[in-house]
Amino acid sequence: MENINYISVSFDDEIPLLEAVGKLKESNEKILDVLTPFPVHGLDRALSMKRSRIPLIGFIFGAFGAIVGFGFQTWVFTINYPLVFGGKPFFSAPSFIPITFECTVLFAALGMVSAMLIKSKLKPDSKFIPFDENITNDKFIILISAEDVESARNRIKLTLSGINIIAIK
Amino acid sequence: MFQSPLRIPLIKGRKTYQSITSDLLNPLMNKPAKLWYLGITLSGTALLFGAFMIFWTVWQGIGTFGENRTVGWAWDITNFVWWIGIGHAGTFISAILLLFRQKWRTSINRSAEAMTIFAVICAALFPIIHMGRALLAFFIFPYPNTRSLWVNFNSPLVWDVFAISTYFTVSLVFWYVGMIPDLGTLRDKIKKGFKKTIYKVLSLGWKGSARHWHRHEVTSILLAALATPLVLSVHSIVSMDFATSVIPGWHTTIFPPYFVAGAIFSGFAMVLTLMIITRKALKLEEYITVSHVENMNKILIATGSIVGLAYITELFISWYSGVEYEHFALMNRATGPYWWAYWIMMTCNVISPQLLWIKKLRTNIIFTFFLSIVINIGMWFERFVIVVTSLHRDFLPSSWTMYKPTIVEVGLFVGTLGFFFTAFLLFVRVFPVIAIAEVKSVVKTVGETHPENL
Amino acid sequence: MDEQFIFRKQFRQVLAIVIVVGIIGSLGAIFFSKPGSSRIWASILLNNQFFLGIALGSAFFLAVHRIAWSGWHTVLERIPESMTTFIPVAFLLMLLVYFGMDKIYHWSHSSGQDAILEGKKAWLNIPFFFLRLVLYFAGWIFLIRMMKKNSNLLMNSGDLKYHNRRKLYAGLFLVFYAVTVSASSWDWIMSIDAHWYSTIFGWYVFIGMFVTSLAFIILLIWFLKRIGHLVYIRTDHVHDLSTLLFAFSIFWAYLWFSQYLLIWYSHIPEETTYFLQRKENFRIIFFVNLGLNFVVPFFGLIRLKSKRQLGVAALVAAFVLIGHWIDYYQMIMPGAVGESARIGILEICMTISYAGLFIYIIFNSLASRPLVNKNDPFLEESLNYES
Amino acid sequence: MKKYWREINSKKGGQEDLQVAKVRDGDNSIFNLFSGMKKDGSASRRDFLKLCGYSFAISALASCETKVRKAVPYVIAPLEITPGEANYYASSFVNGSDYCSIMVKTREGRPIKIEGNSGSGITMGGTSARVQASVLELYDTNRYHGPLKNGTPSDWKSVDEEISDRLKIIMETNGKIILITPTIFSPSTEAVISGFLEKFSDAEWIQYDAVSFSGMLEANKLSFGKQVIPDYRFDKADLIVSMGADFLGSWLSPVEYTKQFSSKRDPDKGMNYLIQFESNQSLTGSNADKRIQMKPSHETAILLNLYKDIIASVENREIDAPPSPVDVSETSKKLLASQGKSLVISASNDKQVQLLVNEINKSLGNVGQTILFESYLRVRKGLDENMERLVRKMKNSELDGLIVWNVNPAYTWYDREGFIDGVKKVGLTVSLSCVPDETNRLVQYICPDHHYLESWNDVEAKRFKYSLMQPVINPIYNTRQMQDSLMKWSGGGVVFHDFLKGFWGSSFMSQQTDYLTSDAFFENTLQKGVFEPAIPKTETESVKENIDSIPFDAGKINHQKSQCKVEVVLYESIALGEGRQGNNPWLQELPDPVTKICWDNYACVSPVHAKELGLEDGDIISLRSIELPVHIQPGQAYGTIGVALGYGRSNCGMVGDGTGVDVWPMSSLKDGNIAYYSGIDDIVKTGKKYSFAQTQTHHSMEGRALVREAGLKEYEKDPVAGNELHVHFTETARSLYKPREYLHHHWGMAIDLSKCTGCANCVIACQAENNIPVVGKKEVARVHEMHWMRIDRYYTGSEDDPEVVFQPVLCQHCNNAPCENVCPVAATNHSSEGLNQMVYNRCIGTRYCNNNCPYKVRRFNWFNYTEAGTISGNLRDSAGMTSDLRRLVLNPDVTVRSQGVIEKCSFCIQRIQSVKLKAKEERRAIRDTEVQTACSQTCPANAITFGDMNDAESEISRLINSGRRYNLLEELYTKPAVNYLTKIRNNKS
Repeated sequence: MENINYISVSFDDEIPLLEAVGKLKESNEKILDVLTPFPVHGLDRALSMKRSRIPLIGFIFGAFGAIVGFGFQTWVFTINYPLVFGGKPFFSAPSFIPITFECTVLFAALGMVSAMLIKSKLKPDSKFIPFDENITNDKFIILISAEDVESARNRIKLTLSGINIIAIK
Repeated sequence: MFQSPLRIPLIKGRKTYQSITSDLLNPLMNKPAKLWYLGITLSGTALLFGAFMIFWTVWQGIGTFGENRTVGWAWDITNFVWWIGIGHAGTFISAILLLFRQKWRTSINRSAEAMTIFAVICAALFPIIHMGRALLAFFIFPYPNTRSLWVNFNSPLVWDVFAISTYFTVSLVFWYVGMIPDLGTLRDKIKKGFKKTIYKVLSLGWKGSARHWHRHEVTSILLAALATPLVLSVHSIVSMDFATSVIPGWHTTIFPPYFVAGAIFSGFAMVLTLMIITRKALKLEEYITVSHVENMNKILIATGSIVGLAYITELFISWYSGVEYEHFALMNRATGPYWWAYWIMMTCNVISPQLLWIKKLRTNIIFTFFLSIVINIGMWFERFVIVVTSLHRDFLPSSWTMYKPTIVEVGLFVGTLGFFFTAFLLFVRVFPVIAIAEVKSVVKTVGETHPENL
Repeated sequence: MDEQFIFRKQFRQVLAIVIVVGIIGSLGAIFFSKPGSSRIWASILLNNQFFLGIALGSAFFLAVHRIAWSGWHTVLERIPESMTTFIPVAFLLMLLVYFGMDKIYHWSHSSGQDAILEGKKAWLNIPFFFLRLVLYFAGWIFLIRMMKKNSNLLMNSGDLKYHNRRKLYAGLFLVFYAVTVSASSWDWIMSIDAHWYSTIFGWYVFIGMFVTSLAFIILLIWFLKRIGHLVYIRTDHVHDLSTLLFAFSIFWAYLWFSQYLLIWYSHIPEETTYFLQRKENFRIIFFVNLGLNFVVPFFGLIRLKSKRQLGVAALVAAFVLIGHWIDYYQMIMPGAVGESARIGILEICMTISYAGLFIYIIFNSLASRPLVNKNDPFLEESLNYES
Repeated sequence: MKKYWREINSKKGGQEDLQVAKVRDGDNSIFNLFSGMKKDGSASRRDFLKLCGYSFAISALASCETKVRKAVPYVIAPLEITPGEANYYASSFVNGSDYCSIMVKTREGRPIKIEGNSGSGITMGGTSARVQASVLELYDTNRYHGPLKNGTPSDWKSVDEEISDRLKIIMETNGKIILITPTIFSPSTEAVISGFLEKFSDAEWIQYDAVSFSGMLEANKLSFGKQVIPDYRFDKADLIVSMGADFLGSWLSPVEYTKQFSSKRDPDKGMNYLIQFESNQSLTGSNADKRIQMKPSHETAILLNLYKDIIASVENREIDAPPSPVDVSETSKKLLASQGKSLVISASNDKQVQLLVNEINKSLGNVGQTILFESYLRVRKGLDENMERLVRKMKNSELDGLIVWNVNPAYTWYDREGFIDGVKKVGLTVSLSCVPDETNRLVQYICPDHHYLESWNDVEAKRFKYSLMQPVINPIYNTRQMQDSLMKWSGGGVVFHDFLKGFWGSSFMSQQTDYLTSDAFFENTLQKGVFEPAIPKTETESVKENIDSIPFDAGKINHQKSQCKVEVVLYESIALGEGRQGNNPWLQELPDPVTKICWDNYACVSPVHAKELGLEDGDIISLRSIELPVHIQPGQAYGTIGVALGYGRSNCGMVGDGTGVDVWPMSSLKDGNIAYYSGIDDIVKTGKKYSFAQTQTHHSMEGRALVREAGLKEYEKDPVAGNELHVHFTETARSLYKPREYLHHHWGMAIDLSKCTGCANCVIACQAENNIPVVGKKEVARVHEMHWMRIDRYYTGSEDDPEVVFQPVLCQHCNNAPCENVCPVAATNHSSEGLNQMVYNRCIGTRYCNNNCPYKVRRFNWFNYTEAGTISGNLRDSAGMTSDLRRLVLNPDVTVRSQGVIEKCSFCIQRIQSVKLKAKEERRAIRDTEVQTACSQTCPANAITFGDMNDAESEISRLINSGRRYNLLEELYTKPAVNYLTKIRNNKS
């Protein structure tokens, strides 16, 4: 963020925050990010965020898991090393279902979580410095992109007049 | 979001986001109380006792158990199923209640999930330790080896391996993912030092960005959607350890859903036991309120009744089937030499939860605590009844025999209890027991007197 | 909020025609193709069970939502409430089965040679069978009536004590229903294959009932919305209904699989005979059942988008309804009719007339009161519901 | 065809060629089994299981080989030994009066298994549990390791010198020497002994039988003019009335009698009828068609009544008889109906009783029909009066020298104090016994004999039925054959082997015409094991001439009943008999066929009696100050208490010492003969409790169709009588998936419950064949016993007079095996020949398979019983089975299982494989019955048939097509390869 000029507006509650987001959107301000201590209901809609594609990733991974699970068992039992157990057929499909299911879930879960972490660039980082230590406590911050910080600050102040703001920086 | 006026607030007291943070981080920031030291000493001792019994079992052989030619499984698998059952409440609370949008779950899901993870570890110990050659337990994984031999995918024990490891992984991931924002809070609250570094690493650079929250929420809800059938599948598969057999009393088709209900039942009982202590010890009465207890009690009635219904179904069908072995097996449970176990099970699991229909009792914390322990005992006996009384008298009367536990088996069980409580006591010192961010997100709808909600 | 459904004359006429055509078609099929009396009686039982199941499932839907303090469903609760009005009619139709007992239930006329049937005599005998049947219906009708009555009282007075009383009856209904749904399914369906038994059977039938009622609710909402009613039922409500349909279809598949796997695995002849018969003589039905009841709702509703589209949900619901009719078909026919069972004009026409009657009764009930209970304490929450 | 071998050590050139020529190259090695290997030598994966099985076998083999060298040094490798292949040597088992003609299986020079010799006209290939177990005694570490003098080890030279000197002194001073042996029925040994007696002219020889038949011998002398035990022919009798004689279990020659008896238990070929009068629920009584309970003191009265009825009918003569305690009219009616085809026997040692029995048999015309004398039984010759006289003499210090061999009067003689006192007064006491016992403790010199597997000898158990005994291993310890000792002391220069050969040349050569030289005759007899010449005409007539001339007066018979309320009845248990083999852990751990208790004896009390006395199972009572635990035994006659002899040894070794209670002191001398029952007045409850090692604790079938039975009458009308369920199941049961086909062999077994007597021989045979560990009493009590084969015994009917059924249960090798499905690691699966396989080194011990086995035939290694465990220092070997020496008995073809794995019956796969290999080598198909499992081979009743069910011509195929065939728990559709044939009881005659 060092290279980008921006303005941060902080709030102590999500209601003014949502209001502010709405207003900023109306006035075509470019919101870089909104930082909140908890998931604020309606914020994604207010920011007109596109729905994440994580479900699709989950589905693909799950389907892959199912194919791997079922396929592997089938391969082992019919091609690689067929053994007779209790007179059952080599391709004893009902027996394969539980493991197939578990593989599906495991692949889908790990796939989705990895996707989430990768997409959000979340990684173990001992040097990480938070934007504001109170974001994870009780502070809500909007970061707005601004070419000219000074004029933008005034413009935004004007836009957000009447909304309970803690600070604009 | 609009709430019907009939609903009782779930979070008591005048809470701000600030005060929520400090309330919930309190137990981590201060020095532990005397009670905590007492607890960890007791549970640590039990853990060491159990560890010695593990050593003894592996060294001497399974002959140290009271099991025999006819009763090949007893306390070991009873404990396994009991623990895995307990391990179901966490995911049930996190996942199914999340899907059903039960907001009261936010106060208990974190510790319930932690409980799940510890319980699954306890559970996973038993299938390993009950093996005659525990040191070769890795044979059970389908890994490529020089003999090109895989495992038997027909075996419910292999399903168990997949189910439990998947369940453990997904629960752990779910727990961890849910905890990332709170770890961020911890990171920001702790000023410096080694601890801060640890939390820095663990919180994966969480910054609270709206986009992150969006992905986090989507992932959480999808994990919940995946974990729901997973919960069902795990105990169903555990039940199939028995139900796929031909042994009367084991082989019955109702087992999968009935085990799941039983697991949730016992899991909630254990959550109640733990939460009632925790809320008192960590002074979280405003977050874990009587309404939480009452809600959980309602689930106890529901699942307890389902379990009761299953017992009766089994009993009736055993008669209805007209199969002498089936009929005998169930009669033997109720009236045979282990009748007492059966009736302990019936009393604790079916009769005692019915008391919760009375509102006074289900909102009484002391009574609930007592009842939760009764149910824990009852559910242990349920598994004992299923495992032992079915085996000890099966098809050929020539093989009928009795089973008596030994000190080693008792020791293993005590040891896992020790581990469970030790782990939980450590957990409350290291991680926030209540999901801070989630409580914040619902405090306005379910809180009592949030300044903005007045 | 006093929106009223009007059961217009055209509707009544159309439905009457449907019923009559169905009856005529059935009679025609009986006279011309001589299907054998066990097929006729089994069809009657099948349709009784199917439509009764939808009605009972909706009563369960109501009861469980009420007792769980659910808020979201309040706007649509009139629909399942009117669906339950079919139960008294189902009672009368079920009594008809008396005349076909020996055609369906071979235990009812066993000669005493069969040791296993002799052992079950205490349970499986005609007087006790009908005594139980009357008891089940008496309990259902009474408890559902009380729930509905208190609903009406609440609507008219706004007194919350009726809400609480309604909840109490919901609890009582759930307890009674939990026991009777299993017992009735053993009586009416499982005892057709009188030697066979499966402990999960009652729960399997119960989930089938619940799924069919969910599907029917969705279809009704779709229909009512199409003719301009129920504007306040929004995507969020549809989403939840579809999610329930999706989830319980999977749950149904889970129970189906549990039963099949355990029997397939243990491979004990007294149990496998059930699936042998179905897999050998009803092979297509066996797989269509799985396809319509699991594959279609699973893939049809797995996407968030499709869950939120009423049209898609209704289409899936229609398939699921057919699927569960087939599910009952494969439960009942192999035992009652045997290899000669088929889905012919008789079965189709009879189902059409039953469906006509069923819808007629529902619409009649729907028209009798406003479509929304304006005094429900959860109404506001439901109207503002976001999923 | 079995290879019949000569002795190991004789290496005369050329003789080896007689043996089947063997190819010594790779063709014959077990590696040939891996013919599935690809050309380039890489193994296909399917060979894996073969490999793991055999790699274990090979390693076991290799480890054993080094040990074998200690015993048989291969300085020059003997030609006839191929490592990995078994050699069989014909020999004879003799222990006391127990006799069996056997084939000894040796591997790399170690005897590891005893099989019956089917060439024998006496035992006909059968064995008994005691015979099977005897191989273990060879490796008993408690045997004498060398000569002892006053308890300290000595050497042969000095011992010989001292004894010779002292004998010489005794001879010179006209002192009296006595030699006590059990009945000697070896002609050559008899010759050696008479040589000895000749040398020491004042020496006397007493044959002493601990379980005495002297009453019978005396009676026979009076009745038949011959003091011998006749040749009973159960195969010729349609009706058998047995007065307490457990002839299927322990009476005289049980193997022979079981063979004969069971040959008449085939419902398709007509069945005999057995009436058993007895007090204890014996094995024979359990197989009786009619069992009548009696007190032993009532026997005379009962026989008198029988005699009265018979005489009245046959001779039209009335005699006086006391009122009969039980109704005998039916028995006498039946006897009269089968004159000349019946057989009455009694186990009593009372001369009067035996006289009566003889008269009854005579009147019925059975003598010459079912009771023959030309080939009379020679295994019991001891007269109690001789022993009584001896003890008197010893006590009076009239004796200067005492030599004992293989008898143990200090334990078995009723007046043991008298005997012990007496021994102390004898100047020179020498024992020639092989194993320690209570008598040997008293003697000065112990000059230990070889074990019979190390010995040369010949046997004539029945007149004109000879067999040879040959060593199959070099002596393990520094021992010497008893005959050599005697010959040495009497100054003879030859060794016994040469003596024997010479003796045969001179005595028996003339009885045959097949061989021209005595060497060829001897060598060939050695290979066959037996020599049974035609009986000379003169012998067959001798008895008949004088039986009619012997007068008999029934009036003189004393029929006084005992006045005591309770009578204690002593009996020989199936496993231990009189206790000679007390240090044999296999026998100690063999559950009694009827009570199912092992490692103990106990007081059997009838249920009614127990209720009256307020006794429960395990209560300790005191009978004449002998404390015994109570076992409530259904079928025990009211007012009698049955106790087994042979327990409570105090000097037999680590296994036998202190197991059970010694009840020999309860025997007494009555009318000159030992009586094995005695009246007592009081049963004293001690209040103490005892717990048994009992392998079956539930005795009712609970109405389940496990053992299916029918009467002969019903069977003859309908061959599926009693088996209707099987018909029902085969009609209705269908598979949900395609049943697997077995393209080549499909091994199966049929067990005929009509023939099975429950003798438990198969249990030991299986234990010996398959290296099954002994777990000890404590472990058995914890239900940890390891036997792969067990015999389920159920009572039906009332508790006081039950019918008994036996059902051998082993792994059923189900086609749809529930155990295979659930093993997580694929350690148990199905072979292409229908075997349920168990791969020990893959097993991780979850015991899931065992839980899911409806037959509960799987066994788990709860502890490290075999030294094959993975952790050192945790061995649980209470019976010393893992000592280096004892381990020599292990079968190298069978893996020794480690701690923590499941094991179970394998259908003796090692035998199947070796037969397959042989057939492959000879480029032919396997012949029917060529493959025999250990149990099927050894069954004296021929109740077990093993074979290929795919072979339509095979015996097994015939049996499984019989209407009597059913499968255990067939309603589960496990489709076992083990089939049972319904038990048909004779309710006809």
